[in-house]
Amino acid sequence: MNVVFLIAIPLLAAFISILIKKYASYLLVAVGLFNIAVLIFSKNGIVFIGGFDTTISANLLGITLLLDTYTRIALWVVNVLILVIAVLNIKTYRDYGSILLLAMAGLNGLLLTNDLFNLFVFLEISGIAAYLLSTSNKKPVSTFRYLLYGAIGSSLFLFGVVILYSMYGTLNMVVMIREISASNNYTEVILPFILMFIGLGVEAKLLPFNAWVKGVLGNSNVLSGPMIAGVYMAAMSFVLGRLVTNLFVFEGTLLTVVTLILVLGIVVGDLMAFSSSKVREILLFSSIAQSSIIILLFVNGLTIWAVYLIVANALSKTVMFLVINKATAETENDEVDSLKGLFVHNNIVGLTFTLAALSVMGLPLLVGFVIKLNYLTALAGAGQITLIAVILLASLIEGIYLVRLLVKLWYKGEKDLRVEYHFSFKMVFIAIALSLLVFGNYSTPLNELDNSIDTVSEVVNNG
Amino acid sequence: MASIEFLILFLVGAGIIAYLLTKLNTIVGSIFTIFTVMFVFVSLAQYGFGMDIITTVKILPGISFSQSYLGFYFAILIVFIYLMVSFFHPYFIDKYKYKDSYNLLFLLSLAGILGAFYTNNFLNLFFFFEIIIWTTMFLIPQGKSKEAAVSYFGFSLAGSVSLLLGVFVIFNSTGTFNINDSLALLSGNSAVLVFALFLIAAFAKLGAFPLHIWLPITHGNAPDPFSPVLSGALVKLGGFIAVLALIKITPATVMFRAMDIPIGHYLVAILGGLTIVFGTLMAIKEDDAKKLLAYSSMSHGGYILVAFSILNSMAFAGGFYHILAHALASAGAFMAIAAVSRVTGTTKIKELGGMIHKMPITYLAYLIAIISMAGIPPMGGFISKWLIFQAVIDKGMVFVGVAVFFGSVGSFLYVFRPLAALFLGQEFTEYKHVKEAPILMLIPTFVLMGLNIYTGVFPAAFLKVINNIIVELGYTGITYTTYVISGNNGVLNPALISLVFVVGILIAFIIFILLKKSRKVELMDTYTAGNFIHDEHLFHYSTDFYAPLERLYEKQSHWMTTFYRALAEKVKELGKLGKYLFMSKSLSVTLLWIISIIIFLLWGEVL
Amino acid sequence: MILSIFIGISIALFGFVLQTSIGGINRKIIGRLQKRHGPRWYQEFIDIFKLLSKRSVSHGWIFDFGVIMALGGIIATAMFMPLTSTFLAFENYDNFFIFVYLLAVGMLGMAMSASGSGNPWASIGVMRALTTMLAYEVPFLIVVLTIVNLSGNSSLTEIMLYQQAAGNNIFLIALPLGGIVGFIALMGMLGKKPFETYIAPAEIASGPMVEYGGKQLGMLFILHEITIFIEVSLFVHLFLGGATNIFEFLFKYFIVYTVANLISNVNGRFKIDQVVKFFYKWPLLMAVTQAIIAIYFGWVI
Amino acid sequence: MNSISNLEAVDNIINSTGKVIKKEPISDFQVAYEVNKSDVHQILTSLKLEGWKQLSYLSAVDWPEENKFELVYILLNWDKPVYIQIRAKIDRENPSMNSIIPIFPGAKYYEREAHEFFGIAFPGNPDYKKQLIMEQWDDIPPLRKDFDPRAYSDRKYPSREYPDNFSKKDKENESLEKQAKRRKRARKLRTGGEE
Amino acid sequence: MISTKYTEKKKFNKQEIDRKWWEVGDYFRRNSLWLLMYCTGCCAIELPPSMTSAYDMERLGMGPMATPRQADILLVSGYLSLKTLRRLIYTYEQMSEPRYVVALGSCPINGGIYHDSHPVINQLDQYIPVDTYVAGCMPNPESVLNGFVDLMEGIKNKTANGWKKYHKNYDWYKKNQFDVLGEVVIDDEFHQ
Repeated sequence: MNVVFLIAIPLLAAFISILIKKYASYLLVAVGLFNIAVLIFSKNGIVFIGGFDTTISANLLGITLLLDTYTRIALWVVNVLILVIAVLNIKTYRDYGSILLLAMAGLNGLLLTNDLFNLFVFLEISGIAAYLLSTSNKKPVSTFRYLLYGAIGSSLFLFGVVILYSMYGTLNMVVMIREISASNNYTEVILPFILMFIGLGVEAKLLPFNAWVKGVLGNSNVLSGPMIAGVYMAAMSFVLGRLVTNLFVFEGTLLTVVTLILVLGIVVGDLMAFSSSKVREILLFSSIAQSSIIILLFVNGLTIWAVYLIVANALSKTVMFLVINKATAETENDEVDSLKGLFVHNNIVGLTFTLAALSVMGLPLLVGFVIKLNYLTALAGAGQITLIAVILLASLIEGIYLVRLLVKLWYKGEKDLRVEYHFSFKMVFIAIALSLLVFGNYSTPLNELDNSIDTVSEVVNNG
Repeated sequence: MASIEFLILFLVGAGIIAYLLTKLNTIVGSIFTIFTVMFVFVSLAQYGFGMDIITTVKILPGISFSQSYLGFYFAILIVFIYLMVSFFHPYFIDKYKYKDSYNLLFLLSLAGILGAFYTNNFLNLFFFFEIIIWTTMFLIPQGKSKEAAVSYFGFSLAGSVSLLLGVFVIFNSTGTFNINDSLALLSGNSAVLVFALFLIAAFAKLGAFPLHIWLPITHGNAPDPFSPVLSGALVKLGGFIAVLALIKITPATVMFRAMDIPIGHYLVAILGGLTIVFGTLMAIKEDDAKKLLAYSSMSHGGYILVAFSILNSMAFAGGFYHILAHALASAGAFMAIAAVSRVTGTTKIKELGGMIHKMPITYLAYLIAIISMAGIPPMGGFISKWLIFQAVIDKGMVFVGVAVFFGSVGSFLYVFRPLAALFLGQEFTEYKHVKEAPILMLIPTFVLMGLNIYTGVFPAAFLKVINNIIVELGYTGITYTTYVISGNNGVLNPALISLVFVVGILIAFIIFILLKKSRKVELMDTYTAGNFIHDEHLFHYSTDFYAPLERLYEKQSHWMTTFYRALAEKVKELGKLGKYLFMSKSLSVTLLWIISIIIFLLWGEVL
Repeated sequence: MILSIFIGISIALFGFVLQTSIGGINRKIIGRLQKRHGPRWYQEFIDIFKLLSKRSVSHGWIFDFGVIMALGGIIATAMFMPLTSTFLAFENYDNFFIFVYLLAVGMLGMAMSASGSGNPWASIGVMRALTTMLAYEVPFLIVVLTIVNLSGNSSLTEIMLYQQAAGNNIFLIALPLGGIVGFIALMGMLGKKPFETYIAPAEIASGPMVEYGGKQLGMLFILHEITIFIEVSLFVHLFLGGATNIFEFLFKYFIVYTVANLISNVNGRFKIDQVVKFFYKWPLLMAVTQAIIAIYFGWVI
Repeated sequence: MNSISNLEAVDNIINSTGKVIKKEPISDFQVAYEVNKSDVHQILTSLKLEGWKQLSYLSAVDWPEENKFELVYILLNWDKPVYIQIRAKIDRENPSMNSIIPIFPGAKYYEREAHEFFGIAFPGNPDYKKQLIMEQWDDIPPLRKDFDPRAYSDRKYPSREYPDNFSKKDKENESLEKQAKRRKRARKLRTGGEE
Repeated sequence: MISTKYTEKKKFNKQEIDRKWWEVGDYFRRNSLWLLMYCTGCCAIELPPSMTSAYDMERLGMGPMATPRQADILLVSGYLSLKTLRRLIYTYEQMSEPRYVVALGSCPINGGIYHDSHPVINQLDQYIPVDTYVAGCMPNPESVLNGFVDLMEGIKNKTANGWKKYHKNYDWYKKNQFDVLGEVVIDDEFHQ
């Protein structure tokens, strides 16, 4: 099947759903399932649309879609998670069906496209969907600020693209990669690269550019929390990762600055989480640190472990945000102390939350540990002892505040807290926790995927 | 033949079964746990001494095992402590909040321990360490304080993070994760770095100064039957890492000629000495019996550090023997306190008194444990302290000597305090109804009592194992015969001492029995300068026992706690600063960041 | 072995008789010092036998057991004590640390028994005794560390022989600072007066011994005499070069004990925290200085 | 300020709060006022407010002829050198005086003592009936003047019986006795036979 | 059948041996008398001179002791009020046997100058057995020491057996105590 459907059908459905608002959510589920079917049956390769030249080297302006293993993983994560979130919220947030469809279309496009300008377009589409999603928080000011930040980010990105276009006369990524490596003029591309990096960094929650996060995620709910912290973060990290690994050339000062930004993001993110007393803030700051680690791995060329980290992180953060947001919806307060004893009556939920948290901390028997150990090994192989030290220091802080959180949630405070979790929630939690647990103990498939990703990136480079 | 892989998988499987059984009935689950641990202990003891354990791996991916005397020594000791403690479970688990998972986590942590001591790969070692940490981390908050778990986890994590960093430094410079190969290849500056990093890990796990404050908090607040495991077993993980760092790495640093010790090792010995002094002083001050014993564990950790940092086989023998003796003694003492706590519900010394009249066997267990802890013959602690003293004196380490002797004498003070105030003294009316611990709890008590004495009277059997380790580490073993240990500057015959001691007791007993029989009087019928006192609480000296001594260092005793509290506060403030800098509500701040980054970049490269 | 044990028992008995007589003589000397007539020289024997003949009270089994354990431990310790450099019960096994730690058994037994009596004065007394012990042991042990390090052996007879060997001074002269510290520590060990904090009859009703009377007290007196015998002998052997024959030993023993007693009788009593402060100020400093200059610099007279 | 003006100041305070039956200056620094029983609390309160913060003593005097007990409160000022005694007579039959614990909490033990020795009741003092000094006393309060300690002692404590010839003549003392006899005779002669 | 030989040996029977031992014990006891000074009244002022260099009690083997458990002599020095008597009896019963009581001054004998006082008892030997009285108000050190020597004589002659009398006439003593004191052991408000 053609992967174009992944973009076209959700977009179409989004328009249709406006007409039949009542059934929007069911349509969403149907489209989600369809997308998964498309994913199963589609093949890797490049798709050309719009009747442009089909030789990739000559196709300078056309719209091309690239589906390789990397993208496939990303698409799986995004579509499945959106589907799951949609199913979970099918009753509570009926009105957001078309927005989720739009988000699905935008994110799929973002991941699939092989064209820098299209990337910007899809960035905007998915961005709009995200702004709309954040309206469900009922905090208009923070939504507005999110919009402003998004606008800045995408304009910086566009600016970078424009510069690149003016330099190389193409928007096709594959072509451009080849051009850049051919010209080998590093100083010229610093400006566009840093602009694009910052532009995407705003969306991927990299540290100095992400002031919107606190307002949006700090007040998130069952829908917007997992969507923005889980799905959007995963997608943006994938996109940024793709650009970082394939397009950007980080050398010299640029590398230093980017590494510094990321290191700052890791450390300060965890420090901020340590100093927070609100559960949602703790989670969001922790995810800031995580996304910095992910991009750091991309920068250091550890694509495969970055990908796994994205997936594992998206899954665990989805669970954690769902659990906490559901509870805060009832207590209307997300101070840690007011959520004391949350798991006393919800043992299963507590267990899954704990497993997710342990996975984030990187404790053994869970997938987080395997990933952490592997990327650290790879970093050590590359001789990056300082980076290891920073990551470990951050993980120390992270471990402390997460355990503090866990202990408080497991043991009763003064008052008895009862939060009802729907059966579907529990099923999702258990599924995710089991997958974290299973892959934590049985990591052979991960190692196998490792090899296939490497080959694909070679394909891209060779055309 | 027992395969280590099988044992680990067996423990994991049994853990899950124990979870289900405990859910049905706590007693059944706990008894199943006892048998599980017993099976593991028996198989280890059967095959381990002869290094006959199969180490091939069939199922577990990416994990490899090998056996060494060093690992076996630690493993068998810790499994033994686990076995002893598991006898307490049927009587305690019902008290805890999440009792179903107690046995599961208990067995899982044991699996982690087996793996940790039998693996030959640093990454696996880290893997098993982390398993131990998080399984035990969930056991601890079931006790009195929830914050204890955070403190325990924080310091343990700091330790294992440091360990991991050290591992990667090793990998970076040698290219292998194999423990023996990589440590052999290590040299130069990276060796010093790894030495330091491993020592941080060891200090954190041992609870040595200055990474000690988690120890009393955790041990004092952990569930009663888990405190002996923490103190007798888990702290010894630090000893294991210390062995790796101090003996196996031994970076070539400047030597102290007068003492023939590398400067790094001397610093460790000094820190060990500080640990001893600090632990002793704090233990003297402490009012909670369990916290007191926790501080004593800290001070004994200092002895272990001192022993391993004096690079000769005498000291190593002392260190290893001390690990054994202290594990037995502290397990015995903690278990006695746990037995008291079970019937009285408190471990505060000032709330207890006269328990000997109701629990004489528990009292004896505690007495023998503390005699060993204080290093008095004829118990195991004496042998190890004697060996360590020999080494310290032989090297002429004066300042370490001050600490070592101070700790040795100070230990009389602190171990005596629970003895006097908790077991002896006036019998409180509120505890008149309590009974001696049930028979199942007395089994480990008796076993530990016996072993504490046996280690002190016939050390040869244990010295044989220890000599194997020392030879394995590349040093010559110490000389000993069945009865006599020869040190650098003297010989010791523990059996003779015990014999003479028995003769002395016999003579005293004969004198006693020949004389007129005493008139039995009530405890309250004591000299009161003629006043009539009817309330035994007024007549029981237990609060601020060493008040005149405590007064001398009252102000200084809070320094470390204050330091760590301030550190946590500072970290929080840094986080707040981060929030202020990067999470401001104003868009312009973000823009400022973006622009300054771009300008900085362009300034350097383009403009 | 049996013979050795009998020799050991007779050494303990000898120590008891010796110290009890010398203690009596010292009471007489002190009496004369205070312009009194003083008691008979065998008064201490009379006291002890009188106590043994009385009918005492008992506060339970731990009260009795502690006394037996204490006396047993002390007798065992005394059995290891060499009298001269050649006369001792167990050849080679007169390790210094045996004395320090077996003495502690006696201390522990007595402390246990005292606390078992249920009298708070007893616990306070024990507390003070242990605190005093914490004070004097460390400087003393540092000096011993120096001695053992220099002589290369921790066996008492070997240390004696080292001092008696040609060219070596006795350690009181060889290590003057250490000798002073050793003597001060000996005063603390003996519970002599500036450091007599834990008996303090007027203050805490004789401390640990508050509840004892009759045979238990008598046994504690025996214990006390043997303890003093051990401590003074330790000083004689460690610092005064021991003895080659029994008369030399008796002479040195008498001198040491009498000097300690005389100093004791012209002093007042420290408070307990003053004791600790005192020992951790000058004696410890002197001991460490002595150890450093003797071990690292090799400056031994 | 000298003590005279102090005394005047005291006069003013006491006269303004209650009626003085009799004023008796004891010395330059001490003055006694006899007041009505009902005025005592008022006067003590105002004196306390004026600086006589310490109740030094509280006792009683037995006047059997008048059939009265006289309660004496002695107050001390830490700033002015004047002791003040406040005296009040109360009935001897069923003696009772309201407690001054609300004013001087320290009076608790004085009142208990007074009850023990004189049998005065102090309603308002929760445990004035508890014995303070005498343990298990079994007679009328001992400081009442109608209590005869000698009779009590004779009744309660067996006294030693001495035989008539108990006191032996001491040879050495005979001269002294003679001397005493001589003196006695001389006095008899001097005074004319009166003892 | 009891053989004649056996009966002949009877002069070394248990009682006889006990008596012999007892006499040996008496020698030690009378030469080492330790005092528990119950300084109830003014006579206590006479003790310092009798202890210090002028009269030197220690040459007789006597000395002060801190607690009743250790002491042999309960030294009552002066008048006894009812309150004191209670504590005195309590202390006396805590002493190890054999125990002796020495009373100084005239007050314990017949009340002395306090013979008509309501809280002061007149005759100590009604309540606990007194082995030696030293009369005088106050007795001077010579008489104090003389009293002790008398006690030693008494021990030697087995006349100082007040503690035996106390056991034998326990009910009588208890009755006397009860008559004047009510209960001996009472609740003391300030030591609760």
